[in-house]
Amino acid sequence: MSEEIKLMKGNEAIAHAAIRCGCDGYFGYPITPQSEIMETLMEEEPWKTTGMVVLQAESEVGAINMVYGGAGSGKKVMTSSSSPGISLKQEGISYIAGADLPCLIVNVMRGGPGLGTIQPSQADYFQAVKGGGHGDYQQIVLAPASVQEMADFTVLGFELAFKYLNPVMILADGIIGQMMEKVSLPLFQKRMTDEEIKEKYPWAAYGKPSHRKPNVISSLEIESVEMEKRNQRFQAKYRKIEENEVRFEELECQDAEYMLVAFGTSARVCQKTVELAREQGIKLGLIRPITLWPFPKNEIAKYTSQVKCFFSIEMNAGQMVEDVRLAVNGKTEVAYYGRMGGIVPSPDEVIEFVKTKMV
Amino acid sequence: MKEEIIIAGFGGQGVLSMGKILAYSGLMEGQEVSWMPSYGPEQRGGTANVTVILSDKRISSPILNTFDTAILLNQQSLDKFEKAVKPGGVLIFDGNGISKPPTRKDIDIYQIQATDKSIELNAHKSFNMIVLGGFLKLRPIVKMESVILGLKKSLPERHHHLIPVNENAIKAGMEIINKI
Amino acid sequence: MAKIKGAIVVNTERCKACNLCVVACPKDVIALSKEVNDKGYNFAYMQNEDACVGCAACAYVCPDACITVYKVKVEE
Amino acid sequence: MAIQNIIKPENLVYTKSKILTDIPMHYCPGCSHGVVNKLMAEVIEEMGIQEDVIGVAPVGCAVFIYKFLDIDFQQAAHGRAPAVATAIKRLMPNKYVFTYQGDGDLAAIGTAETIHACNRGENILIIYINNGIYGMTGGQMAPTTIDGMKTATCPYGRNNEVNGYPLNITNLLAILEGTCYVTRQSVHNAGSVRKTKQAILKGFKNSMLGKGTSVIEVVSTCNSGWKMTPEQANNWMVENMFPVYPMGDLKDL
Repeated sequence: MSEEIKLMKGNEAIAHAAIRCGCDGYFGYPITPQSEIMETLMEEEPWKTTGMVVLQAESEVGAINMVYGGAGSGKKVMTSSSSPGISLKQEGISYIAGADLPCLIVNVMRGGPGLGTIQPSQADYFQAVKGGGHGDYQQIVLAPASVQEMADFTVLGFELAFKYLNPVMILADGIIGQMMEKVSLPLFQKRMTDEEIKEKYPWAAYGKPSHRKPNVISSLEIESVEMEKRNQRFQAKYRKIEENEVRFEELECQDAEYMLVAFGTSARVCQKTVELAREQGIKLGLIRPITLWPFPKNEIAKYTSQVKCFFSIEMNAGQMVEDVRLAVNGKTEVAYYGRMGGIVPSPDEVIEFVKTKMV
Repeated sequence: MKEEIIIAGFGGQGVLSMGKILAYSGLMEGQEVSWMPSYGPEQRGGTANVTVILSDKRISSPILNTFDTAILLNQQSLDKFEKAVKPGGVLIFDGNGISKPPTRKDIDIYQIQATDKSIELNAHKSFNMIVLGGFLKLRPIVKMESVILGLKKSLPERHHHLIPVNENAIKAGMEIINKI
Repeated sequence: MAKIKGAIVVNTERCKACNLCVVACPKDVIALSKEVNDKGYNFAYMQNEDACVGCAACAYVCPDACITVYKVKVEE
Repeated sequence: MAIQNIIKPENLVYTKSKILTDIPMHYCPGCSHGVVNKLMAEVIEEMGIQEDVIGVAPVGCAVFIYKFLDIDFQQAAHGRAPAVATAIKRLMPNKYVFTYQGDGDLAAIGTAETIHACNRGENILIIYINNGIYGMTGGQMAPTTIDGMKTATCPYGRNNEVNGYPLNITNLLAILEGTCYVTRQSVHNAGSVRKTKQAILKGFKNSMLGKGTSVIEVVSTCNSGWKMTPEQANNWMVENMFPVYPMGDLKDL
């Protein structure tokens, strides 16, 4: 499925993967630490090869609404930003969710709140998995922990977005975006033609032939009774996603007495922590949620009788720990350790914290 | 084999690209590699550093607090990272502009007069390759052929004519590194 | 001599009795009726049929596209 | 001549466009929106472009325009229509794409999207209804509310010191490199309605010529918000709005 192995930044991997997987349009606005995504696209000039549109918008607000417009046309469209810019996009994301549209949104997180720091953080977990915008909606959230996953999840993100007609977010951080690792890029996939889109996505607003009713892309439904029905439909869709799309990775879990739960960069730190712990004879394991929504709650719950304490290791003030606690449901102890404001916890810190909970 | 390296200096010394060439060289040998720069305003004239890991196993954390080798190219970096070298590890520094040389006894400390050498060779831009040569002399974790391939991969085509200059710089570096 | 005769048909259920057609008519053909439609509006009608010349000014200004206009040339 | 003899298909002069649906428009009696919606339908029908046109609906009184025109639509967030239209047109360059926006949508919350879409010269048509008031939310001050005009949020009349000045955004748009056709029209009498229709026709045609953005401001009434009869509102508009927002083409390349 793949070609030559390359060395590139996570941000660059996203750009190359987007071009290769037949993305029709990228709309963005520069912000550190993810600007290489648009820079790479502009350098590659895919409009000359695949016909992909790349546009620097006037703002994040403009960009996400371009994504909304493109998605409503049945096109494969995406945007990317970092925390403060993602806040600005929330209005549009809510509209996209409310109109059953597919799209890919990349958030390469930095430390907040406010303008904060450009250093890596995971403080947008709540925003990504529990809303962000207004209304009862969910977006699928993929948390890459490597450059390879930045490329892979670009492809997967679009697949899931179109499978469920729902926004998908890649929730990465400055480290995953900025670091270089080996990556094998996906094979080239052709962009869909307008005719193929008409056939495959009959809901798209591409111009009304005389034989059908107008396609109206809208999240507006003024009648409460109808709006509730629409919400029930959304909820049914979300339950289906929860049933089918949970993704996670386990490391040294089989005999683990203590279990780390971490995603993205902090999961990489925790891999190292597990290595160190095992060297010291501590039976430590790691569950890495790959989908943050839907959250692998059953997969964590499975270990409640085996594990003496779960540790949610995060680059924030303790956000995912709430979901871990919900999954564990009081059956065993759940502790949180994290750093904030752009500081990444070190494996040594984590192992020292684990030891404080060991009996 | 696993080598965890920090390269630190000031913007313009070619710290990031040295790391990149090293990472590419590892890639050419089929190793697992990661290259994690300090990013942001630091790149624009201030201090810059990059963590490079080469390993024959999957790399866990791409950012580290301790290193097998620290290549420190100004006083600020020396102050910051001397203590981050693992006991028994290697510290390489360029003596140019260093007022407080490293003092640790539990590590191997090497000096490389790369600034002077680059002036002597009239090749300012090869400074970082001289340092790389010094490092590779001590820790031959990648073959010279792989470095040349790595250079080809990491340099844009229009700069490929500079590869022999870089190769010479690497060889020069190998000759001038001295244990303190 | 030829004379232009016109007529309008008002979609009385669409009409909202805004009166703009009454104002627009150069021949004072249209008025609002005493009767009301289902929504309760006193819809427009041709009060003075003979005067209509089918100029369609009423139809142009009608915000609800309620008015259909016909016109015929008649020899006297 | 008996009226039945005049009302015959062969004598038809004017009737509701087929592109206009049978759903009664929700606008207040006498509202200018109705006229402009109707003209959009007529132009789309006459150009035969139903299959190739995508409209972008705003937030405001025209939020439901997609119920009235029998064409594909996307409903945009408040002010964002030009961004939405930008992507649609860029991704489907052979389609006619228009936005339909009020003064709050286009000249307040969506100022950035409007100016930048125009400045990029997106090949879209922007229909801009300027009635100097927020109709949908109950008659609050708009960016285009003229000096002294009373609204729910400037109940003693717009005062420059408190509220700033009326924003003549169309003049601004006309000086941008990206616009090719910028005009200000109205629909208060038969003649002005005909002119506005011609402007819409030109705007649609422009969008296939790669010349840039076409902007048609329609200076309009909101008799409910202005608390007048439709007739009074038309007269008030001519007397008070036209001096601030004068009729005619500002740019036609």
